[in-house]
Amino acid sequence: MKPASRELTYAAAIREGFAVALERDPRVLLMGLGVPDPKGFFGTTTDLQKQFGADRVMDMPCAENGMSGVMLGAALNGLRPVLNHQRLDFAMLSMDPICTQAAKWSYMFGGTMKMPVVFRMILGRGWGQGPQHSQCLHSWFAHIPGLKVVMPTTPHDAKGLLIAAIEDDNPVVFIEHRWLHHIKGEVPAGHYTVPIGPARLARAGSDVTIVAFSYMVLEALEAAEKLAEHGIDAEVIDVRSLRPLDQSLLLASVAKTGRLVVADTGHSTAGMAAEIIAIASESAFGSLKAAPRRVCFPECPTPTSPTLSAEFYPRAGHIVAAVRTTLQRPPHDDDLLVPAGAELDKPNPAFTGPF
Amino acid sequence: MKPASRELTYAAAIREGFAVALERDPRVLLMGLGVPDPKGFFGTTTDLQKQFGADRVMDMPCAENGMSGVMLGAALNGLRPVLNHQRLDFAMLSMDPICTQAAKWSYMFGGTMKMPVVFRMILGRGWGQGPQHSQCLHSWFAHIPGLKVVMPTTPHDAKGLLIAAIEDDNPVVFIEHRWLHHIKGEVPAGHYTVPIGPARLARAGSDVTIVAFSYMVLEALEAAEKLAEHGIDAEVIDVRSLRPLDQSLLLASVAKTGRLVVADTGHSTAGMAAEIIAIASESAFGSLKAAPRRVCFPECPTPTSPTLSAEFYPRAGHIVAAVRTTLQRPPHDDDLLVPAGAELDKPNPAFTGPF
Amino acid sequence: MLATAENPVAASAGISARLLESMVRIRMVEEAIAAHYPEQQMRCPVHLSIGQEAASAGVCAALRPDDLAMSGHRSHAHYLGKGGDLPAMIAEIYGKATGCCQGRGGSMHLVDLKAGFVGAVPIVASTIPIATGLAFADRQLKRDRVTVAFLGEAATEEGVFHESVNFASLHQLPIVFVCENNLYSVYSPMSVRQPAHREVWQLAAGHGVVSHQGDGNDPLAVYALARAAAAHARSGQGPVFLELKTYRWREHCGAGFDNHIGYRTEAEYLAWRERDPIKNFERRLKASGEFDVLRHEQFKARVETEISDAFAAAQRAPFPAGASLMNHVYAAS
Amino acid sequence: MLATAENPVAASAGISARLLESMVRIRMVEEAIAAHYPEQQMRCPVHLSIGQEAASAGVCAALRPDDLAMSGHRSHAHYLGKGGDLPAMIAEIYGKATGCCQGRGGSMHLVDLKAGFVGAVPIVASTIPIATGLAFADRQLKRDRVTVAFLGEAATEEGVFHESVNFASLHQLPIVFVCENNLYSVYSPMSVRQPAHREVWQLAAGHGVVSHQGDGNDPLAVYALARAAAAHARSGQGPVFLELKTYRWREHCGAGFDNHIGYRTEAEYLAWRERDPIKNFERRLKASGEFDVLRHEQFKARVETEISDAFAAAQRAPFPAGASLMNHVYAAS
Ligand SMILES: Cc1ncc(C[n+]2csc(CCOP(=O)(O)OP(=O)(O)O)c2C)c(N)n1
Ligand SMILES: Cc1ncc(C[n+]2csc(CCOP(=O)(O)OP(=O)(O)O)c2C)c(N)n1
Ligand SMILES: [Mg+2]
Ligand SMILES: [Mg+2]
Repeated sequence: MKPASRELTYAAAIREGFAVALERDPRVLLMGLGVPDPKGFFGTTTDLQKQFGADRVMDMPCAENGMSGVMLGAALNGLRPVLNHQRLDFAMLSMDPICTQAAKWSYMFGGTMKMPVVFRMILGRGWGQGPQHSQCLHSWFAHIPGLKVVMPTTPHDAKGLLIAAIEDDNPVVFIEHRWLHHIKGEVPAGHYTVPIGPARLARAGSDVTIVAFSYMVLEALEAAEKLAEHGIDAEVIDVRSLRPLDQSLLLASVAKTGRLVVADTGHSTAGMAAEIIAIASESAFGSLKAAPRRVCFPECPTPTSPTLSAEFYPRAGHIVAAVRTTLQRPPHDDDLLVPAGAELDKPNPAFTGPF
Repeated sequence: MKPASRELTYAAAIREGFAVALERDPRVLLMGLGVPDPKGFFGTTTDLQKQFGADRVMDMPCAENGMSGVMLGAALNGLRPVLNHQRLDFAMLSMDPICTQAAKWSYMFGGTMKMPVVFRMILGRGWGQGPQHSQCLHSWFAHIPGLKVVMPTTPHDAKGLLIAAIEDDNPVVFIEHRWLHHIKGEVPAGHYTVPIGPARLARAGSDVTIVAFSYMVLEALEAAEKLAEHGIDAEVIDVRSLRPLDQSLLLASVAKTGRLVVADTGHSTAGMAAEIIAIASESAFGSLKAAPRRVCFPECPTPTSPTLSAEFYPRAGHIVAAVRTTLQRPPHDDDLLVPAGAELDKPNPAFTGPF
Repeated sequence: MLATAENPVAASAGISARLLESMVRIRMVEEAIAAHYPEQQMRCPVHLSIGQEAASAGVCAALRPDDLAMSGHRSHAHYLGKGGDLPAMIAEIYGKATGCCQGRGGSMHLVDLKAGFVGAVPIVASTIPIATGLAFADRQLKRDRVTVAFLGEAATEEGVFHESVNFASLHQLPIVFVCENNLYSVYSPMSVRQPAHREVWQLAAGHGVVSHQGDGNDPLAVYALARAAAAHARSGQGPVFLELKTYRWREHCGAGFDNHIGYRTEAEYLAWRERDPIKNFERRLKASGEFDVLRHEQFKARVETEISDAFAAAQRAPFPAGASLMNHVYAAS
Repeated sequence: MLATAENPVAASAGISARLLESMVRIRMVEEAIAAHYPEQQMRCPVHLSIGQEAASAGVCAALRPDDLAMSGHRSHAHYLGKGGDLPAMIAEIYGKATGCCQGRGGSMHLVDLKAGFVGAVPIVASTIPIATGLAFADRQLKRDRVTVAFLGEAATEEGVFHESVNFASLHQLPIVFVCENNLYSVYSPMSVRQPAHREVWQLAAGHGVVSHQGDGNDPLAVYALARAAAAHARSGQGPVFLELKTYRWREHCGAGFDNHIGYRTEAEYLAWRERDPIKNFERRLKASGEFDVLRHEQFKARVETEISDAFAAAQRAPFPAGASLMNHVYAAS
């Protein structure tokens, strides 16, 4: 029997995923700066401490490296901890525990130990988050064998992948884009998981394959709508899991369309978009009819000023333009037009600052 | 007038590069665990402290993160420091100062400040360096705008790029492979630089382009020799600089050969090899005659046991096999044969342990 | 307004008035930011120092203009106290091309090298080792400057704080670590972050560093501690750590008040408002007859104008051109 | 050999003999590794604990078998002291499939969960927070175990040490930090790494943690400190830090002696050899009549056999199959 579904925001779906996991398994523990605070971590942890107690939903010292190590020890010794970072940038202080330790313990100790830990990170964007609160380094984690890396796009997948991550016996890096938190979608009640690995066909199409993940799936779907107006039928694949990566859906799509555009919410050089293009080039070379294209951040840090950040972030229009190129169609001047009054630096329409 | 040339080992070339830089510019400072010690950092810093004084060639506390930050402050305030890490793995404790700070200061402070700092890292391999002393994360650094990343292969380039890195007003990540230190080559005496950026044509050829960097260039050249025996004429490009990356040499070569194999001394997923394939696919699509191929680490941590590490590290034979595939030639069983008595876990033939 | 190298603040004549004026100016700037913030034209996070002005005023008054300072996310007060350019700061918060970072940084990335304010970044504790490096370079290059690292008490929880203090202690560097302990890290009280049975200053003392705790709302007390600390550091006797007890009045980030959301009590807040560093100091100066009403009113009027000019200029100023996006990724060598 | 939970070592009868035997066994294993190392069959770095045996023997004798321990690059002694499986360790150093990590780890990655030795890694200080996490989980799950984090004095320079100690102090976790201060980090003396004017134990004291310094070459002194520390931690009174002064005899990494290369003096080395923890303890036991020659000789003979059996088995054992390369990258859920 399929569990009942309701519309929930992505943030509420995350919160519900936590509640389900905390309810089902007394070993689950939530840790992180501000996890129990009144703002509820963008609404993703609201009241969980009240519900499950201060022993299971905890704040911590501002010490990302040490606390990551503490989580590993806790995971080895009977808990299933989730360490929450309000920004991925803060987790960069803990690359040793995440990548040198957690990712390697199962392997290097010959399978004697399991490391059921989740590192949850939020990608910042907009309202002057600037160079140090909006780094998108999912590709770093995807580079490391021993980690699993997921970046859900929909509320449904957010909850299901979060529960799957918590139930996984391996370290999982769970990455959310700040601009997804207010997005609404169908979410089954109760317990369910979305398996870590398989990609999702977000839109079927026949002319071009657009591969994206996380927030960029929304831009890709918007691009597909615009392209449809021009008679171009785009397929959109939501990767969901960067490691392990579902090559089969991707390759099948490229085999069908022969054209590939990859939209990444991060830098291009040695990033996931390069990986997806490399996979297609290696394994679907014969199907490719034209050069594939990447839509990524420009190769500079994120600027703070709204005019510069508007210039910095790729949008649906950039994807449309890339699709035109790969279809060898002429460029359209208005692809990159910003509608008058659009506020490109707000996470959601209701946002008024400050964070 | 070209300066006189002699044969030097790579380690001696590095040492000479340091000596030249220290001699010419009183602001240059060398810092690092063991930099002044009797073993001389694999012979790359031997006696430099004696020659230039304990104020300029210094040991430090075991505190990579803090000391990286200290180097940034020193660079902002009149010095030109080089922070030396015996293993890249140790530098992973300092991703914040390197990638969130150093890489972004010029940009985010609107060009008011320069950050002339070099982070030197050695890639470990062999003799049980194992999962935590042999991580090759050059692709992480290459992913970050604001950094420059070089990986010289020859003694000539090691010295010339080291001096260029020290003289650069930007943060440069200088990565050496432990297995290059004993390699000999022509090295001009005195001061010279190799510009950061241009790649090097290591071997001209017409049938296939092999792109490699650092130690893998040696394996690529060996592969080219073997391929020549089979009538296959391989071109070998030594990338030297991962960021900025010289696309023109690469694309010109692919335009000529139509076939591409990339040999990386690191993991494949979202790594430099993927980047190079993506560039070729995007910008030389019409020239490519067959699917390009990657020769990278298998997707597991580095194992310690000699039998497993022999299985782990790709060699010339793997490149040969990849070339055969891209040329649609049948595989040869003996490509991957290891000659009897070969010791695949030694940095150099004279090595007897322990480190 | 700040002392020059030729006329060091060591001469304490007029110091009280200067401390008061420095605090008042910071307060007025921060209040102006708070007032304008809801207009949604400063489109970046802002962390105000209202209630904590004595730390910046007292410490910076004890420094020479060529001394250096760095800070973190909550840096407006330190930038201004050190003599940073006000219009460049306001323009930066507005994201304008005339900002001190040409709009690339925003409120959390201030810089004014002419004033010796070397920079601020929002990654907690990340400027602490960088400031230590500034002091290290000054020592290596035999300059007699002092560097101040401003930090919040949460920054002492980051390992890099300890790595920096160890290195400063090892090499006896000319640095003063100034920790404003305002009891909170965002909404997290000390009780969930640090053991109740030790004080923050003891951490630095454990590294063999001269450490003091002081009333961070008393500008004269701060000034006295900072003067002694700067002299100590400048004379080659090594680093000093100062823990200054204080309190932030408004929300962690943004312009409003947020006691109602429940992470701290209204009573606690009101008790600290009683300890307003400016009002109390004014009262003290009045009592001792050191308060010159006229001069003070004139000062405030001047600052009022200075501030409204800065805001007007910032609002008028152009945004950075989109085409400049890729400028300054690398410095030309 | 180690006490069982039913028969805790708290009963001090026989403790001296046990301490001596534990030290002697560690020394004999390490000497055997040193003797075989030049054969080039142990193809990984090894960091020997010869000269430092008292720390492991004294601390581990104060623990229950179900207590936990972690270590770093120099972990043989801790693994053996905690009751780790000798043949599995030797096989691991030989890179064999029968090793405790199936050859994937080598000397720097030992594990024996049955013995409560949870793991060792060569990144300096990286197991300190992990050990703190073990203690945290035990506290959360209301188990009365104690965890010991073995570390060198250089590990106290890493920020993560402080982050761990702060957390342990905050939550009063059942953990004992055991720091073997052997004066060197590879070839670097204390003088280039830590300020001369403070002791290592003071760092932990700064965090409000009960801290002691002791003679790391006196197994009974270590045992007494460790017993008190374990009792303190187990009873919920919080963490304890022990600084044990000691000295490594051989080179940092490898089997040889290296005083001649110049980073330390022969005189210093000889002075510390005089303080041989084993010889001195034997002498003391002889003087007090507690030394049972026969028993000791029999013990050594048994260990001799145990060791040569372990080496023979390791040498005989198969290498892991190349085809197993990709096993265990992920645990099956
Ligand atoms: C490394 C890191 N972790 C977490 C954060 C999120 N954060 C921003 S400000 C802040 C509070 C810092 O508190 P404190 O140092 O006491 O300064 P205060 O805000 O009280 O002035 C935190 C945790 C951050 N910016 N950087
Ligand atoms: C993070 C890190 N930095 C540097 C090293 C290199 N290294 C290996 S062992 C060692 C010495 C550590 O000294 P100490 O902690 O005192 O232990 P000891 O070797 O004296 O037992 C160092 C610096 C490392 N392994 N990890
Ligand atoms: Mg605070
Ligand atoms: Mg030591």
